[in-house]
Amino acid sequence: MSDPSGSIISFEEPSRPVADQFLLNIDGWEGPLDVLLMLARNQKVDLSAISILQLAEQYLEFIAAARRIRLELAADYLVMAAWLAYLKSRLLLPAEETGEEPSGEELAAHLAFRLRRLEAMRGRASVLMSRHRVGRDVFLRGLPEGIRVIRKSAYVADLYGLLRAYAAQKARSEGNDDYQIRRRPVFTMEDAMRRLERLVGFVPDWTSLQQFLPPSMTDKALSKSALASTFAAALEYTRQGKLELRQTESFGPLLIRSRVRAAGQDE
Amino acid sequence: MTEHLEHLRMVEALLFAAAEPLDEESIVQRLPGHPEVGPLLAELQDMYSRRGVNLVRRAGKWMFQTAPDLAFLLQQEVQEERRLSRAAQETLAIIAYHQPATRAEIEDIRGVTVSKGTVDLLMEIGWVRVMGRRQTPGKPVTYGVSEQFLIEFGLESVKDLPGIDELKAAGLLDAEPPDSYRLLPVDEADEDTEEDVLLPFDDPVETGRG
Amino acid sequence: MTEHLEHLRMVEALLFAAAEPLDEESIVQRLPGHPEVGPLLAELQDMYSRRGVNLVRRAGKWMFQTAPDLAFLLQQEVQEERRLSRAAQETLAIIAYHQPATRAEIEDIRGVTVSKGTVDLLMEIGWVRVMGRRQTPGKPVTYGVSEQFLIEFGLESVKDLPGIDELKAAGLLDAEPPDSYRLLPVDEADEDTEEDVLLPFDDPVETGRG
Repeated sequence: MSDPSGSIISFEEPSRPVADQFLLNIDGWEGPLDVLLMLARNQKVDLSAISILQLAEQYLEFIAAARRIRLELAADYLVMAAWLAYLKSRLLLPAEETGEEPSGEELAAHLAFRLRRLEAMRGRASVLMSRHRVGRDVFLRGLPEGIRVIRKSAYVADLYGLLRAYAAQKARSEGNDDYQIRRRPVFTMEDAMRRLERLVGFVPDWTSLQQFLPPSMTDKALSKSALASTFAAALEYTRQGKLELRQTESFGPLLIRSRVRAAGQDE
Repeated sequence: MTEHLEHLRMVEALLFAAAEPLDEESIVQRLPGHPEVGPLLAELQDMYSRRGVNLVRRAGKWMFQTAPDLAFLLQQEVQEERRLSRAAQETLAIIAYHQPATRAEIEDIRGVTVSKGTVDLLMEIGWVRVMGRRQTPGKPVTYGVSEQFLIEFGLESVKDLPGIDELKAAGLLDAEPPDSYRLLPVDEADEDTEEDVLLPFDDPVETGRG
Repeated sequence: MTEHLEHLRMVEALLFAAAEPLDEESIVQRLPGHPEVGPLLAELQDMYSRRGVNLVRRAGKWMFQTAPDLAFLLQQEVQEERRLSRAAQETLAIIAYHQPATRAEIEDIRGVTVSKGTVDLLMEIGWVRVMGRRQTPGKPVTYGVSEQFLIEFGLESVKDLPGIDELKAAGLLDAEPPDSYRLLPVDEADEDTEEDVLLPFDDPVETGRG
């Protein structure tokens, strides 16, 4: 036990030759499903008649053997081993009446499905690769003359389009004066800083930031602007250590209180 | 009759000259009078079927190519083809049979992470292309095979992939086992354990041992 | 006899796939048993002489070639209808309204540099012609519209072009801002961009019309 460095042969039991013969070539595996497929193939030619329980045992044995000879196994091989151990227990234990989790049979059926699907794809891959392939088995004309397309552009335009273009051009060059940039009512950051500054020292308890908005903001846009700038101002005072700011849940109210008061000390 | 022969000559000339497969519409457009080309193509295909050069339909388009049985004659010119890794071969097959397929779906089937390089390589060869995005969270890119793939692998369309109907019927192109999926065919299971038909350890597999 | 036909097929395939014309010796070398190819080539040449593709001998080498009388098929003229760019349309309109107009005058009206290509294109199409030279320093060329323009646009003369007032009456020149401004009325913008209220400088422009 202390020295497991013995050769692979040391754990090769005549009755279980399956796992070992693959171990020699662990680098050649394309993941745990690949190993399972090979084990299953060894079990039966017809994948629809394999024993998943037996397969699970063989795989666990395979992993155990690999660890015994200290082969580095990628994590997904170990994840599969853990899953198969779980599957094995589900298959051996009487089915529970939980109803929530899939039964052992369902898990086994799903694994069998995946194995068959992988095998099918693998089979198709080799069928595809053995097809007569252009450039390898069949050949296209070596000296195609090519078919030339000579493109000629015919421009289409009509009077309507022309007039529209002229009108659009006119509107652009002469109509500019008609447009003015509207000044939008804004409660500026400076306003908010000033307003909040007067109040920051007098907030002993958590109070909604909403309370500090300037009153009588009937204009929707202006009140949004005020909220934004007041929030920014609150962030600034928080940064300066004059305020504390918190929000207890996403989209919940923003709460502030005076830091000086809360700490009960002054500088 | 003469006109018919002339049309045959013209289709022949166009397909010989073209550097790539032509669809029927392009052929029609080029022929004077725009005759129906379906019968002309069928006739030519038959005429050339026993020649050293065959007329074939690939990806819905028509082209001439050398007869497959003469491969031995022509192969000496071809330089050693780059062999695809098994991973790349499988990925290609999965994309072809399951398209549009996301990387996650490919990985689910192979049971192993698909390295970015594998799909990239297939795209670089020109056999795989991005088809679109799956409308699921994360909007993953979906892959499919290209027209070039169909041409090079001698397929009229993905519907002609070898065995695709059988795979579909067996539910093996689905993401999940079909409802009717049974691990064991009923007749192979023990008859006295109706309840346990699904149980894999009822499998009389041991009897197969020598 | 069968062997003879096989040889014909092979020669056919070789010549079809070859990337360059082949001399008889290279064909012989490639055929199993190295038969005499002269008669084979002569037979093929005869077979193909009435086809859309001919077997021809050039500089002592053999190749397939599209029948010369069908060469016209291999060139196809495609007429593509293209719309004039907005710049070209405007330039054309300005020339029509203000002719004779120099490039500098067009630029002055458009408020943008007029690329030489735009005027050249209009002249190439045949809608714009050089009218003369302005007797000012530099003697710039003046442009006007052609007779072809008048015909194609259904005008007796440029005097028939509607005036500004008529354009307005026709609804073509109204106070609506041009699309390119992408203006939104302020109230609409507020509804669309609830989240953007924080950015006062993102303010849409108001239309100042009465």
